[in-house]
Amino acid sequence: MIQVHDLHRHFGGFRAVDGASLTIEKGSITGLIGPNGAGKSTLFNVIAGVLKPTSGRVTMAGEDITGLPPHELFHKGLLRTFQLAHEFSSMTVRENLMMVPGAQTGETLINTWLRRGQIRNEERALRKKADEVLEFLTISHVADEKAGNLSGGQKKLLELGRTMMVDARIVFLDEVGAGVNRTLLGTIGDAITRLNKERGYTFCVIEHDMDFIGRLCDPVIVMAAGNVLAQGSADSIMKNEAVIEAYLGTGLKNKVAAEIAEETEFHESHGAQPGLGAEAGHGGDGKPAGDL
Amino acid sequence: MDILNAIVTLLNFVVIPAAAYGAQLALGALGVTLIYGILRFSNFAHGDTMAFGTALVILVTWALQAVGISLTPLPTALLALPIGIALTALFVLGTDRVVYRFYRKKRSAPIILVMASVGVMFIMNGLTRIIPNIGVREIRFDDGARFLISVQDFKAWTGLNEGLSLRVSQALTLIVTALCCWALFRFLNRTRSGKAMRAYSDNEDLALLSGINPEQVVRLTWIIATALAVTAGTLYGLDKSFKAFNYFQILLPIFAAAIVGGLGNPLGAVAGGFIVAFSEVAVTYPWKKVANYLGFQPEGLLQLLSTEYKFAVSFVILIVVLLFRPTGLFRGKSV
Amino acid sequence: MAQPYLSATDMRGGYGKADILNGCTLTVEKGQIAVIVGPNGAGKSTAMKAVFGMLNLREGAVLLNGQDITALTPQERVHKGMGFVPQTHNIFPTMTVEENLEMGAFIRNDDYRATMEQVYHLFPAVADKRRQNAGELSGGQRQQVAVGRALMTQPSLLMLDEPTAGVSPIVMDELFDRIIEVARTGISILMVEQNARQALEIADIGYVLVQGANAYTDTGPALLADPEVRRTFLGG
Amino acid sequence: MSNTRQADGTSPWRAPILFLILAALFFAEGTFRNALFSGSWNTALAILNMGLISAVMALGVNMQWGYAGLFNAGVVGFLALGGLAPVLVSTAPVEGAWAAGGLRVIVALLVGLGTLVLAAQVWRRLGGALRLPALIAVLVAGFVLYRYLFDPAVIAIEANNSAAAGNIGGLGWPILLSWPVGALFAAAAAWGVGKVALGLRSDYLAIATLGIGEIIVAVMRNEEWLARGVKNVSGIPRPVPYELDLQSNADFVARAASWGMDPATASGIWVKLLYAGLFTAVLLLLILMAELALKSPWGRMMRAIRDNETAAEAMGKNVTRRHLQIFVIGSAVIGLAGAMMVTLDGLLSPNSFNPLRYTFLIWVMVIVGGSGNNWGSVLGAILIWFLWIKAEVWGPELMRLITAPLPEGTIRDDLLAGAPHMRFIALGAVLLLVLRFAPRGLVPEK
Amino acid sequence: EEIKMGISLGLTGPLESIAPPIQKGAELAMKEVSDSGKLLDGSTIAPVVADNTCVDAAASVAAVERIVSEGVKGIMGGMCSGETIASLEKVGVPNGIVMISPSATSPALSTIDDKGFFFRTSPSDARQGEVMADIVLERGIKNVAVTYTNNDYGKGLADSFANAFKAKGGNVTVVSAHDDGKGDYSAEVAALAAAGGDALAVVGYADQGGAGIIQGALDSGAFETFILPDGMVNQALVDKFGAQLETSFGQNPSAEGDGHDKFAELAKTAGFDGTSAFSGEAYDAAALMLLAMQAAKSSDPKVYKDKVMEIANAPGEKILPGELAKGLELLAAGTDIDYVGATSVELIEPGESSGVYREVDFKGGKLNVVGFR
Ligand SMILES: Nc1ncnc2c1ncn2[C@@H]1O[C@H](COP(=O)(O)OP(=O)(O)OP(=O)(O)O)[C@@H](O)[C@H]1O
Ligand SMILES: Nc1ncnc2c1ncn2[C@@H]1O[C@H](COP(=O)(O)OP(=O)(O)OP(=O)(O)O)[C@@H](O)[C@H]1O
Ligand SMILES: [Mg+2]
Ligand SMILES: [Mg+2]
Repeated sequence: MIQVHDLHRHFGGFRAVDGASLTIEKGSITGLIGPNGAGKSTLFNVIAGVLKPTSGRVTMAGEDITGLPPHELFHKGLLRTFQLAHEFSSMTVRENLMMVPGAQTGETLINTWLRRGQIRNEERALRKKADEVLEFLTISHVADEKAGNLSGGQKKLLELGRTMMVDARIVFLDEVGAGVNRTLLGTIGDAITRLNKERGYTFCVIEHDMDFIGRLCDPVIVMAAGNVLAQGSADSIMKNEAVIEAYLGTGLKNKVAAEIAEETEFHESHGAQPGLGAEAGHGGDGKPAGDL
Repeated sequence: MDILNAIVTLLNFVVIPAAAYGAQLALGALGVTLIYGILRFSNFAHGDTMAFGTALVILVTWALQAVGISLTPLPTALLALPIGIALTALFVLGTDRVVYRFYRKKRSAPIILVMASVGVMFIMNGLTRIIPNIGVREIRFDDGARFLISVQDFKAWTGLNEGLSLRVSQALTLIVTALCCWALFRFLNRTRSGKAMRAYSDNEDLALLSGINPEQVVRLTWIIATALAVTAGTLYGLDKSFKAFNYFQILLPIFAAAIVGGLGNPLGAVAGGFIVAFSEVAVTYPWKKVANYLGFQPEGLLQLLSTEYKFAVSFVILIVVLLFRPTGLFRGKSV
Repeated sequence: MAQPYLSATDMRGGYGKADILNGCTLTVEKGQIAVIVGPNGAGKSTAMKAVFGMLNLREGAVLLNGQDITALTPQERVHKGMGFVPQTHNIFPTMTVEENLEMGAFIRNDDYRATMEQVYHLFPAVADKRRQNAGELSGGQRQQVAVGRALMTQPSLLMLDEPTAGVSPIVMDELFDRIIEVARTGISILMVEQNARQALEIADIGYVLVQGANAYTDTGPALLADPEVRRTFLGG
Repeated sequence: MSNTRQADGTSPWRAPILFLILAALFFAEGTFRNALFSGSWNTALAILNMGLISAVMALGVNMQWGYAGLFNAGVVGFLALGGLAPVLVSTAPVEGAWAAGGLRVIVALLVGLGTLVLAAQVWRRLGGALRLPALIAVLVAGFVLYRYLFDPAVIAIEANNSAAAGNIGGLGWPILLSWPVGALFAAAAAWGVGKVALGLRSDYLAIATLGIGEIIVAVMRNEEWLARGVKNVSGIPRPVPYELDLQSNADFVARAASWGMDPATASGIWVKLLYAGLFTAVLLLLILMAELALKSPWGRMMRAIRDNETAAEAMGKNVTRRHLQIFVIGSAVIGLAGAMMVTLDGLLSPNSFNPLRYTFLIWVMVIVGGSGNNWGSVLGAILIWFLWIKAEVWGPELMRLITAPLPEGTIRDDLLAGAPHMRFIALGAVLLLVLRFAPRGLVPEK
Repeated sequence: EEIKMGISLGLTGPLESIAPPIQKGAELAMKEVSDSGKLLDGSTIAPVVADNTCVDAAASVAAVERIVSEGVKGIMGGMCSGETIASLEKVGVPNGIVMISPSATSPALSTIDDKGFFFRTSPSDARQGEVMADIVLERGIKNVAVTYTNNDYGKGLADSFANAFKAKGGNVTVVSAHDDGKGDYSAEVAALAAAGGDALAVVGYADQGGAGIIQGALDSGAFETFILPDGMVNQALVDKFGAQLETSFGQNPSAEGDGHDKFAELAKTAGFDGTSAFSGEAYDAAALMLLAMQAAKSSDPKVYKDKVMEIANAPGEKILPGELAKGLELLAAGTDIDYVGATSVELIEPGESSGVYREVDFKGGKLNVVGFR
């Protein structure tokens, strides 16, 4: 789906991304991990058109998309979330979602004067969809709150919610999990899996939570110092010496990591809270992900 | 010899006047930039602070002269300056207490503070003009020597065709500006209070959590900015003459200077001041005379643009600079 | 038993009309680590702010070392020995990393260089960037600077709002190790965590906050062992 | 702890009540004669008319700032451009001007424009070492050709009856036609400016537009061939009858008498009412369109862009295009107001276009009214304009009040001599008071 | 009866510093008439002041509208041409109020359709340009640089001077504008110096940009001789530059005889500078309206407007400043007068000063009158 060829992005003399080459397969949920400052977010930003690469190329389904502005990428089906939440702070949470879909009739100035009826219908549909997403993310009670007043985690959820408002081909998630309650994160993971399986979205996920990565992602790409350090299945990565050295560490972590292995099973067998989107297996009835 | 004449002409008509004017703008821009950097709004009352402060300095100067104190050959106003600064600072702190603090506490958008400063500007504008004996008049208060080098003397010494003049006020301006910049830099980058000010400007809440007293930072900012403003105003008044209206007019180039250098960046303010001044003078300068000395006999004046457009020229340069460096030469902030 | 070092009892209050905190109580003994967990929007950060005096309480009192500090400003609380790392906006972006740390030591009059070295030792990635503006750091690096800044204060009560959000596992381990170490020196720690299982491992006391009120309170391991808590709040 | 901007609920009655108060102020100005009010409907309506035009200006600024967060500090420039339209469209043609070089000037301007377009193309298309030399060559050649065509034509036009004319004159078309043309002028300039400068952020955009505004005004002042420069154009046609014609119209005089008014007063009021009607119609139409747009997905998108450009861009909104769109539209509205103002004044006087009056005062209007809210801008505009004018009387009155307890003597005389400047103090004080009690504007954005 | 008389000036704004002496000049005449008790059987005059800001047409209209609604019988003003045109067209003419401007010199005002309500005591720029060119040439100066204040007065006078000067065989090296109230004039001075010339004609205001230009030129040694027209010739300039103006000269409209001096004296007693720009014109403007009322035996502007030209011009007894009481008496007795006033008023159609100029120089650091033309 996405291919990155020998990508460089330098800040002054500092090489944040230093010749990275990688491939995100169509239909995969690719994990991207690496120490702080490895260049993951920078890589995202270059792919998503926020930063211009110093050199190198990015292609999407064979088409060169290097340096295209974000809004064009959006219309090609490339969506992303921000590591530091970028909500529209003085708009309500619902409006934050409703503004996402492109090609709304009411976004053309002339139409706002001449085609009121059509706009009203579209708005009704949009509103319904937004409410469903909010429901799914467990934040419907703040639907009419200004987004700037949300808690840190709620903002993260909103960030994710925006990608659920439209049909995307590929979604880049930059640490959606940081600051999100782990139970909810489990549900989000389920949603990602479903979107991937049922709608064919491709995902690329940056996370530091190895539980999440391990449960969701295949393959996992490890970055360090602006370059790809390792690549493979989650299991193989967690055993990789270099990765443990640079990223996972051996301290307290090991204990927890061991635990995680167990937990994963535990979680999958128990499922999430009722009403919060059933697990992948259930085939869900009319609730969130399927509808989004 | 002709080369020398050409150089002297340039010095006399372009370099020295532009440098002095640039230094005046720079001093003003420093104050604007400081307020912007730390209190995060564009202070429109700055020009009128300059005028108000200078008016007070003049009153004090007269009082000093009346009791027979003077500072010849330097202007007496220099003696009066600290008193003027202190009085103006008191007034400005008063405006902060009555006006700005409220919005700060409410965390209003910067534009609200800008508008409040417009209100303060109107008030100071009026106050300056109703000060008895100052008002709308044009006042000269530059006692002491006027010239370091005068045209006649220079011609006599050197035997050149062209003269060169350097006024005391020009020299003073340049020296004082350099001193102020140096001091401000050291202060901001080396001292605890300076760093506290920068911290406050970066993240007010976190500054609070670090034990910085925000009100103290704000006070200090106002005092320094006022000192810069009154100094700038006094030097400007010494060099030209005092007229309240002109101080309002000079606000525009001051803002231009602060912004082209990068708002909130002191180094930028200084650079900006000189860029604006030099572009105004140099781009509209007719090179005919210089060319004559260099052996060319052009028909026209060799003027790129007529002086009517001098202000426009400096803005064009400014826009071009901004297009290539969108936050100013020295990377300023933007709200 | 002597009264706890920090005791914030029955706090009620919020931002606008509706209360966010509905009778939340938090106490920390000297040298203890207290961890708050709970769903997003439960009011954890709000509770932290309330303890630090950045939110007007309608009801409830905050006692530090037996002294009532409910009426003090945040700044005065800093001088009383409280340090705080907020969840967001927790660095000075246009100051260098080093200056950020210096600002942490703003109220200290002694020589803080040793502490700074310790911080750099703890976060080597940040040490490499000490002359760089903190705003240019990656998300995880910022978080490290933020925690480092609070450590510089050498507070007697350290409050951390999600210190490990976005930091890599290896740094997280280091951080938790360091927090244990800090607590051993007699400093009380109050932190909010979403990496709840790791945090509760080391917690002397854990609070589960739901809708601004205490839902469960117990020792960390005990909470970890409670299946209900695990399922609904700790992600299984 | 982020921005604790609290939604202080504003009563839905707030706007209507404030408009009522404003109406009461005008009513008082029209009827009561005392130290504060003039008691003349002529005065009240004169203030109202300019207030309505200011409201149009404020709407334009509000579109740019309130909807999209674009800080346009060059209001005066776009206003001046709009003001050019009545002169070029509606004044009588100047005899001999076109023959002297009208066509040549137009060709020269086209050559100038063509040069710029060509230069841009060269810059975009060519690469490598050839790029810069080619660009310079194009620019220099274009400039020389431009000056070759332009200068003699201008000299000829300006020499043509220089005391009374000296410009190319107008087309003699109806004055109302010049209003949309004024909007077009401003829009065209805004398009060019926007293409170049809209990449800049907040205050930097402000200074760029401030500069452009100054440049436009400088051009209008110094290009005499265009509209007589500083020599002013007066006697611009009106869309309403002249008072003197009314006064000599027997019907009108009779009607005035039946109303118990003398013809002079009645004719003044009638003419002003006609103006007021025209301006109100324009204003209401603009508000209607603006409100419809603002209360639809378009408005939502604009607010999103204002809030967070990066995120809006990532959500597929073409921020640059939208900024350009709203910048052009807002400037067009400002230009329209400029044309309306020159029509009302009957005079184009480029020296009067100073940024304090036509940029910052308009900004004050928008902010005091409540940025982002169309009705707020209108309210702010009319109110601030009213105060701006009344401060002329209230300021000195205030001074008289302050100095009353002082003994007769020089200090008191000195202070009274400065009384006209109390205008600014009074205005500043009112501005601060309004901002204090309504920090987000009188009618804040919801 | 108390007669209200309007005074409309830019008390705030770019020309605020020259407005007060103008206001005082007008008020002096009104007070003189009032105190004499001879106008229309003992009527008194109450001045009503309006601040027209000089640059803002709308504000000016509103201000003048206000004083008209207060019932003024005539207006001394406006001050700047643009604003004067606006208030005249929109208020003065429709309401039938006489306006006499002391300082608006735009040629547009000569051709404006004023229905006979507008006069000005300042002469047309065109005439002064001729006079000025003659003076310069007679002094043997052939090369001059010209700078003018960038408004209709400056532009108009500079153009007419430059044209006349060239037509008479002189050479103009450059004509460039300067703006009033700007921070710095280095660029302008540099440009003028580069263009060169034996003298610099400064068409501006003595306490505005004009002085800035002279200061800059003197300091940098660019020019020593300045040619100074009416806006520049006054005591303030002499006070400021003194002996530095040794070789400079100029002209301003003034009566042969003691009108000017007498006014200056009166002003001094009243505590203001009567030589300040347009102060005398303002006195004359106010006096003309009041005398015309007396001649018409009515304070109704629609009536007395027809008398203004009559009393301003010969034949008749000459009336100087301070002699308004005498003028009123004569008029009451039906005797014709020829008002001379502070600026030797001589109105030509369509109601503006014909302009008698006195030539001055500044030898010995004083303002010396060297002749009239
Ligand atoms: N604007 C900038 N100027 C200078 N250096 C920068 C800038 N932005 C990022 N960097 C540097 O580039 C490196 C990579 O940053 P990036 O944000 O991509 O890291 P990351 O892998 O996302 O880390 P994290 O997991 O902490 O989010 C960091 O060392 C950072 O300091
Ligand atoms: N400034 C504010 N103004 C109004 N409401 C706010 C504000 N900040 C937070 N809230 C609301 O208060 C509630 C609690 O927020 P808080 O930040 O305390 O949650 P939290 O428990 O820290 O969540 P998280 O784990 O997501 O950080 C949320 O519903 C939020 O919408
Ligand atoms: Mg990152
Ligand atoms: Mg939180």
